[in-house]
Amino acid sequence: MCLAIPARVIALTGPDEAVVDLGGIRKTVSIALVPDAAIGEYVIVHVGHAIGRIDAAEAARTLALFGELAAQAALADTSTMETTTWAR
Amino acid sequence: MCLAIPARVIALTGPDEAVVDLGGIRKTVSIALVPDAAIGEYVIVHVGHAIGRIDAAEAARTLALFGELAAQAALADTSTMETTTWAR
Amino acid sequence: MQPGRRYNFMEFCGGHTHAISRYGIAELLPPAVRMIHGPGCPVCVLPIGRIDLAIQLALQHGAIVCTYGDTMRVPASHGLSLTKAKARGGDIRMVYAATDALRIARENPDREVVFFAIGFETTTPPTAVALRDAERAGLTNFSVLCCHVLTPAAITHILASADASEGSAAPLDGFVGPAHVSIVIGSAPYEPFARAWRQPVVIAGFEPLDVMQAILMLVRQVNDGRAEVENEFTRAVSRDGNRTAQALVDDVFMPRDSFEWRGLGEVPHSALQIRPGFAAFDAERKFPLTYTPVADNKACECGPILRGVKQPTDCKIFGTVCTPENPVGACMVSSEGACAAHYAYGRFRDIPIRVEAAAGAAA
Amino acid sequence: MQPGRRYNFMEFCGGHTHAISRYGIAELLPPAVRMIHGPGCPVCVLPIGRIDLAIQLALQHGAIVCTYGDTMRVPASHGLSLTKAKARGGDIRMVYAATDALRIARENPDREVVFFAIGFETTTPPTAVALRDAERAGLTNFSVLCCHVLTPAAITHILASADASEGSAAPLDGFVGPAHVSIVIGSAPYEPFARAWRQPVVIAGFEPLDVMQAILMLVRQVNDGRAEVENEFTRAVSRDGNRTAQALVDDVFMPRDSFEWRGLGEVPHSALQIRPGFAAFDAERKFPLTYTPVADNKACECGPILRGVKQPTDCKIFGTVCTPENPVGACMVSSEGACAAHYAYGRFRDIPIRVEAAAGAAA
Amino acid sequence: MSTRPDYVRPLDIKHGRIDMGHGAGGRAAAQLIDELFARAFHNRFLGQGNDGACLPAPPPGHRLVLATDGHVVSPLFFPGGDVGCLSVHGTVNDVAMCGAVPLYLTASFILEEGFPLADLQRIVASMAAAAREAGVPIVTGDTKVVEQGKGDGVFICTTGLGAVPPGVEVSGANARPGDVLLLSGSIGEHGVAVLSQRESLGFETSITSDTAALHTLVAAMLHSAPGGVRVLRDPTRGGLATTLNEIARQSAVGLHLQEAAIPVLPQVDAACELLGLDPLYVANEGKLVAVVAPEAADAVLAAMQAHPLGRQACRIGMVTDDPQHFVQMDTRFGGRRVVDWLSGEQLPRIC
Amino acid sequence: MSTRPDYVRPLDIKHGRIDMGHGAGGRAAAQLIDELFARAFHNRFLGQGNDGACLPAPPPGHRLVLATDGHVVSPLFFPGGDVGCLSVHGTVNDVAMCGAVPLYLTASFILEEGFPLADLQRIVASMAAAAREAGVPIVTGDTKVVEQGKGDGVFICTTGLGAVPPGVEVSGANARPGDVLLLSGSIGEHGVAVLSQRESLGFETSITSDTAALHTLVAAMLHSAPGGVRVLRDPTRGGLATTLNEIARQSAVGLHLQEAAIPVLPQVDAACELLGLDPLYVANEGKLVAVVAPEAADAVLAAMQAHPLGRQACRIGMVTDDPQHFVQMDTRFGGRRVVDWLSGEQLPRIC
Ligand code: SF4
Ligand code: SF4
Ligand SMILES: [Mg+2]
Ligand SMILES: [Mg+2]
Ligand SMILES: [Mg+2]
Ligand SMILES: [Mg+2]
Ligand SMILES: [Mg+2]
Ligand SMILES: [Mg+2]
Ligand SMILES: [Mg+2]
Ligand SMILES: [Mg+2]
Ligand SMILES: [Mg+2]
Ligand SMILES: [Mg+2]
Repeated sequence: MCLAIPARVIALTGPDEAVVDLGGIRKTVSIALVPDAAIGEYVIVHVGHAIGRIDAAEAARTLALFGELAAQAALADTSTMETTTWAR
Repeated sequence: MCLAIPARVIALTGPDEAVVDLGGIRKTVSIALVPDAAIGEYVIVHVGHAIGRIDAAEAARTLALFGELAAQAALADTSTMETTTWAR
Repeated sequence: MQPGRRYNFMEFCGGHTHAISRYGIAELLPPAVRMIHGPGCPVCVLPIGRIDLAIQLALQHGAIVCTYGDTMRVPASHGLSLTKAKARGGDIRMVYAATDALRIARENPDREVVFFAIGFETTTPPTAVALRDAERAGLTNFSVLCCHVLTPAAITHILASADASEGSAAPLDGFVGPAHVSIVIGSAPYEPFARAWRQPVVIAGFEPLDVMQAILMLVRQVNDGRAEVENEFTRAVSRDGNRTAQALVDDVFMPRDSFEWRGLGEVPHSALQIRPGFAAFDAERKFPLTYTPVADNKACECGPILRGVKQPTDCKIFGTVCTPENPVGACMVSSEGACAAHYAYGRFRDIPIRVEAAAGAAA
Repeated sequence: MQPGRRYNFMEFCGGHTHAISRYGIAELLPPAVRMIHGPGCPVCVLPIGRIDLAIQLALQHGAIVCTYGDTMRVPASHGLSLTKAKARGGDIRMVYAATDALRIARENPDREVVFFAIGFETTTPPTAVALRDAERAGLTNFSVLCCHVLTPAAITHILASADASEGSAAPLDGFVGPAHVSIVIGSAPYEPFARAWRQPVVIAGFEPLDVMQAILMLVRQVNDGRAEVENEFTRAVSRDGNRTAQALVDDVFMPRDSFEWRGLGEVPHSALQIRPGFAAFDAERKFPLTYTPVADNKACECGPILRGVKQPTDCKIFGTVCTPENPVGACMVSSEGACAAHYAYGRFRDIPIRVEAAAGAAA
Repeated sequence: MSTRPDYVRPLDIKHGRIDMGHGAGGRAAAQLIDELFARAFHNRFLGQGNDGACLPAPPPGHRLVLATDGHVVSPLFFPGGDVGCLSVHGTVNDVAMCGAVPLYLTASFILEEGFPLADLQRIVASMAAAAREAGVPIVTGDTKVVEQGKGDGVFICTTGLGAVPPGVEVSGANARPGDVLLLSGSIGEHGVAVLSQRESLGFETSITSDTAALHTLVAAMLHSAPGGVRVLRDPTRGGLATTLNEIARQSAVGLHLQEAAIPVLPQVDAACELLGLDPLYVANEGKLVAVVAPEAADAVLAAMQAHPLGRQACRIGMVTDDPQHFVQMDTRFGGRRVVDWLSGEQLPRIC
Repeated sequence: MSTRPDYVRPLDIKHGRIDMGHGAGGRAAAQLIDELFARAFHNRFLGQGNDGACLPAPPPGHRLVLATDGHVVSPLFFPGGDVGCLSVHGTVNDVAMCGAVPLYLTASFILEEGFPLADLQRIVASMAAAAREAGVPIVTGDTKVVEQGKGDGVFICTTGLGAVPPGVEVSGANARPGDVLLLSGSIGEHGVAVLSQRESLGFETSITSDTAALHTLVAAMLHSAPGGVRVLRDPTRGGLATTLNEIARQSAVGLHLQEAAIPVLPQVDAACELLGLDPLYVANEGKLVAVVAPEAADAVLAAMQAHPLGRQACRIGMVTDDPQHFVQMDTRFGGRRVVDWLSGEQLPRIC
């Protein structure tokens, strides 16, 4: 439930409106629910609305934690798989 | 202008309404303009309305006259043409 | 037939034009008899401005415009026609009868439905029936854009202009009178002008033999020096016509002071309008429409052709720029228009049938 | 992990269900950890009667019904669904955002446009924005059929039924808390029931690593005997949530006394309705609709599955009569429904991969 | 065409309707193909289940013919046929008009969301019967679904592949002055049968569409006078008048018709008068016109008259030398006129 | 296709629109065909002007392949292509996926009244360019016009005829356990490019459709390892997932994929996340998947990578023995799951 994705604000285009970038695609979204979102900031987008923001410091912390977890659990032996430059 | 065709009344189906037969096809038409059209009578049909009636005696007279005219004018030497049973 | 004499007859009615072309009757007539195509095709005489009104109703006012198939291809302003306006999103529907337009109005209570009514006295009574029925049913979304025109007024106008200036109208020796119009109005209405302008009139049926017979009767009148109204179509036409139809038309319609005809210009008392009692069903009152007369294409000779002064082949663009596929003038639109009929049926005349010598077999 | 101990965790949220299935996470967990799919797919919990209302609006009231793609295939009464109602002529349009429904209302001023609004606290604020904007714009042809539901009420209900009767609900050892719902409501609302029912809660993001990490954190709480609200998703979730969103929702919506959830039955204070001040935009007031509860298909185990008591494979018709192509119960509709997720992603478990001996090459 | 995946409940043909899922290429689409199309059209080529059908080639010396037509008739069902059999006959005939033996058909369906499965099944059954009767299997196909209001029930595009035996040379360009024009039967029935079902024109008639596959008639004609048949064409849209104008233009000749020789059923004539149409411009779907060498005319005509679909065959005119490529006609009244191309649509007229 | 009758004024491509007359089979239809279609597609077969095209047969020993597809994409123009080139590529590819050399195409157009002639010309030009580039001429065609609201601009049904050289045996039924699965490049671009243009979803992206004719790639593959290519298929509607399920079912095998090996452009991934779609189910129009014998895999892969349309080709999995014919996948997270058929339509989701 509640498909939402982080996207970077790249332009403020009107009252309550911003353009966000998400992996190279751009979409105009409503920022009525995060009115003080700033350019460069990451927001979480759901059904065309930014519903929250991402805390950069916390994100870095989580990333580090994931690194640990991955090491711990040896989740997948990806080294045996063929990958390409754009493998998702 | 004013494409209209003679058709025979074969049923009176409602106030101002009759079914006419025209060379084997049947169509419901308005008889609002010839309210006293009777079954068996020929009417002249235009845009879905009977607009007049055909006088049987006069029609016979015209037919006879056409016979004369055709003979007089030798209009077409149809004897040399191939015809079929349903040539129009 | 009197040797050396020429006979110029006008068939007023497009139906006769069609019969003459379709059955190749012109070919069968003696060379001394020339048939002149009159303005009796209601589509041909409809001025551009009236079609523009119908297109306005569809494109600007969002109305469903119902119309007979004949009017679909008539050229209007801006390169449009009802067919092209339909392709541009206008809700334009071909109907076979005025009552179909009523049905469409009943089926679309939240849309305005306008019946674009054209035609002579034959087609007017069915429109009157539709208006009467719409009033009885209390329909509020149905109206009629009335373009019904009157035959006697047009004939009088043609004779008047022939009288007024030699050469600007054809020297006429007589008229083939309309078949189906006369069923409704009877033969009496032709009597005044037959008398006044000393013109023989023979009302004829639409079968090719009717037309041949009527021409024969006209030749006889001319030879006898008579100018009477004769009736070849006695099987359907009486002196009085259809009184029921006349009464109903009179209930619903009244004459206009004047009406524009393509090719004839403004002709007084030549058309009908909807009576004030039926104003609620009159599209010209119901919608904010303004009629703008539009000049015909300069090259087009429809006017002189409709007045009987010229023939289609006199038009510089006949068959080249103006063709049934791209009609410039109205005479090219309906297959009964003088130009279309000549284009479709008459062009062979310059081309004899040749079969190579080797090919002797039968056909 | 404590030897011999079993850990039963419910992921409330369908997004977590999806992540677990799509990335094959269940396979990677130690056998002692069992994940129970909760009722956190808003499509799955939507009762038939609410979809029937939306279909009524389209087919009986002629409204344009706008809805998120997720609801299109949900089975309704009489073998219908929104997809099938559309095929029967209903004007039903998939939108990506509530604001698209507003645009459609503006573009169709002579049609009624209803937004069929579903979703948890994540999706409610965008609907609130649409209602606020509709009011500001003075739209008179736009309304919302509100089916927004509340997460804490549902979790409380599950815990209450687990408490009330052993066996009728699963013995739970903790919750993976919703990611995006929590962005809006914050982590505080989970605290009361974590305390009251002594249940550990870990709010998790939707990346597979988020889920793994959250499960690890739950295991630690259980092992430590703690029952706290922890937040794995600190990068987006705060204790207070999005105050702006909460305020707007509060302006426009208020709790319902009770709302039917598929599988859970009537749950008190578990959904929102539109406030009287916005009554003009409330489809339930604007149209003469009566809600008729409809019993689920008898064979369907969606209820127990949503309550965490059963698993998809416990349903007799799973994968035979009930498939994603012909969903019987709601859990088979959305790919995040517990049954659909298991059908699409989980069926391989009984089938080991076999490659013929001859074929030794790489893959 | 794809193979059967693991769906369980059969299609509800009686109450079901086409929805967008049937066109999405997944399980619903595969089920529709299997239970409706493949079942009806069943043949070994269709059963291959690949992106196309792999087929044996005709014997050496044959040339190939490809013909394609979209079928968009409204209403879909009309007296004497429906869009299904029409889509088989229309393309089989186009292949045959090239002098070829029709071998295989392909069928591409564009279905409108909401179309009743029961109607689709009727159409598919009619199509299957027509293909079976013609002996030309439907070897591959496609199904697309468009939203309601973006289609009109069913459109069917068929393509036919045929083989021209050595020695056969038939083309619209081959008519020569002196050649004889043959017509296989009365004209206008298809168009009138379809018009009779239109709500706003509606009239009752016993006229049925003449829709039929003409390839066996063509085979008999070609066999009766090797090399004698120069042009074959089926006067469909635009009617006999338009087809003859095409031939005149393509062969750079004139044509000279005898109106009295052209058979028209009285009911067709009556319907045309009622609607202000000319039967010469009304569509046929089971008639052909042939241009034959004068010395072959008798033999070809006899072969036609001996075939059930050519019993009323007749001579209707001849090919002439005419730099303007006019089609002219001696009217049954004895006059002469040009028979022109159809202009625009042929619309019912009031005057 | 017909020859030029005596109309005079050229089509007004700039301002004109399709009206019902363009489909009536008369002079307007002939003009549209001549000035728009025939002019763009020009080739000697089309120029024959008959009911079908008469074509030379392939050399003895070849089998024939027929494939057909209707093209109904909305919007008609999308980044990287339009319905015109798509209708060429789609059918050329289906012919190629049967192991055949595509030789000829037919095209059947269903036009909606009111469609701008300028747009039609753009589409036809794109189609002509695609056919020319592929070296596969459009040899015959058809045009129908439907009333406004009964079509959707332009539908194009194309049929392709090809020839399978002796020795080539390619079919969806030929996969065997142990065979290797190859994919010619990244997936999902076509579907995402089309979706990006839909009003209600609209997003900006530099993704363009991958639409392309794959027959030269196929030729290179077949040449690289005679007999080694067992199955070829283009993962169009329903995406890679559906295509693989078709192969599994048809060959009665299982398939085992490595998710990490399947190339997806980051933008495609992002768009799919935004819309709640799975790239495995998104349509492609210029990609193919091949099942090859294990001993041929290296050679075929090398041949693909040497071709411009296969530079990113890779192994994505293998064929297994599975009585349930499941497609399974090792996820990039290390788990395992079933990759099922597409159910219904793939609709954008919010949750
Ligand atoms: S040919 Fe055309 S332009 Fe000339 S008079 Fe006739 S209708 Fe008018
Ligand atoms: S398989 Fe279907 S019927 Fe059974 S519980 Fe799941 S959704 Fe309900
Ligand atoms: Mg054809
Ligand atoms: Mg055909
Ligand atoms: Mg043909
Ligand atoms: Mg296909
Ligand atoms: Mg429709
Ligand atoms: Mg295909
Ligand atoms: Mg294809
Ligand atoms: Mg394919
Ligand atoms: Mg065709
Ligand atoms: Mg449309």
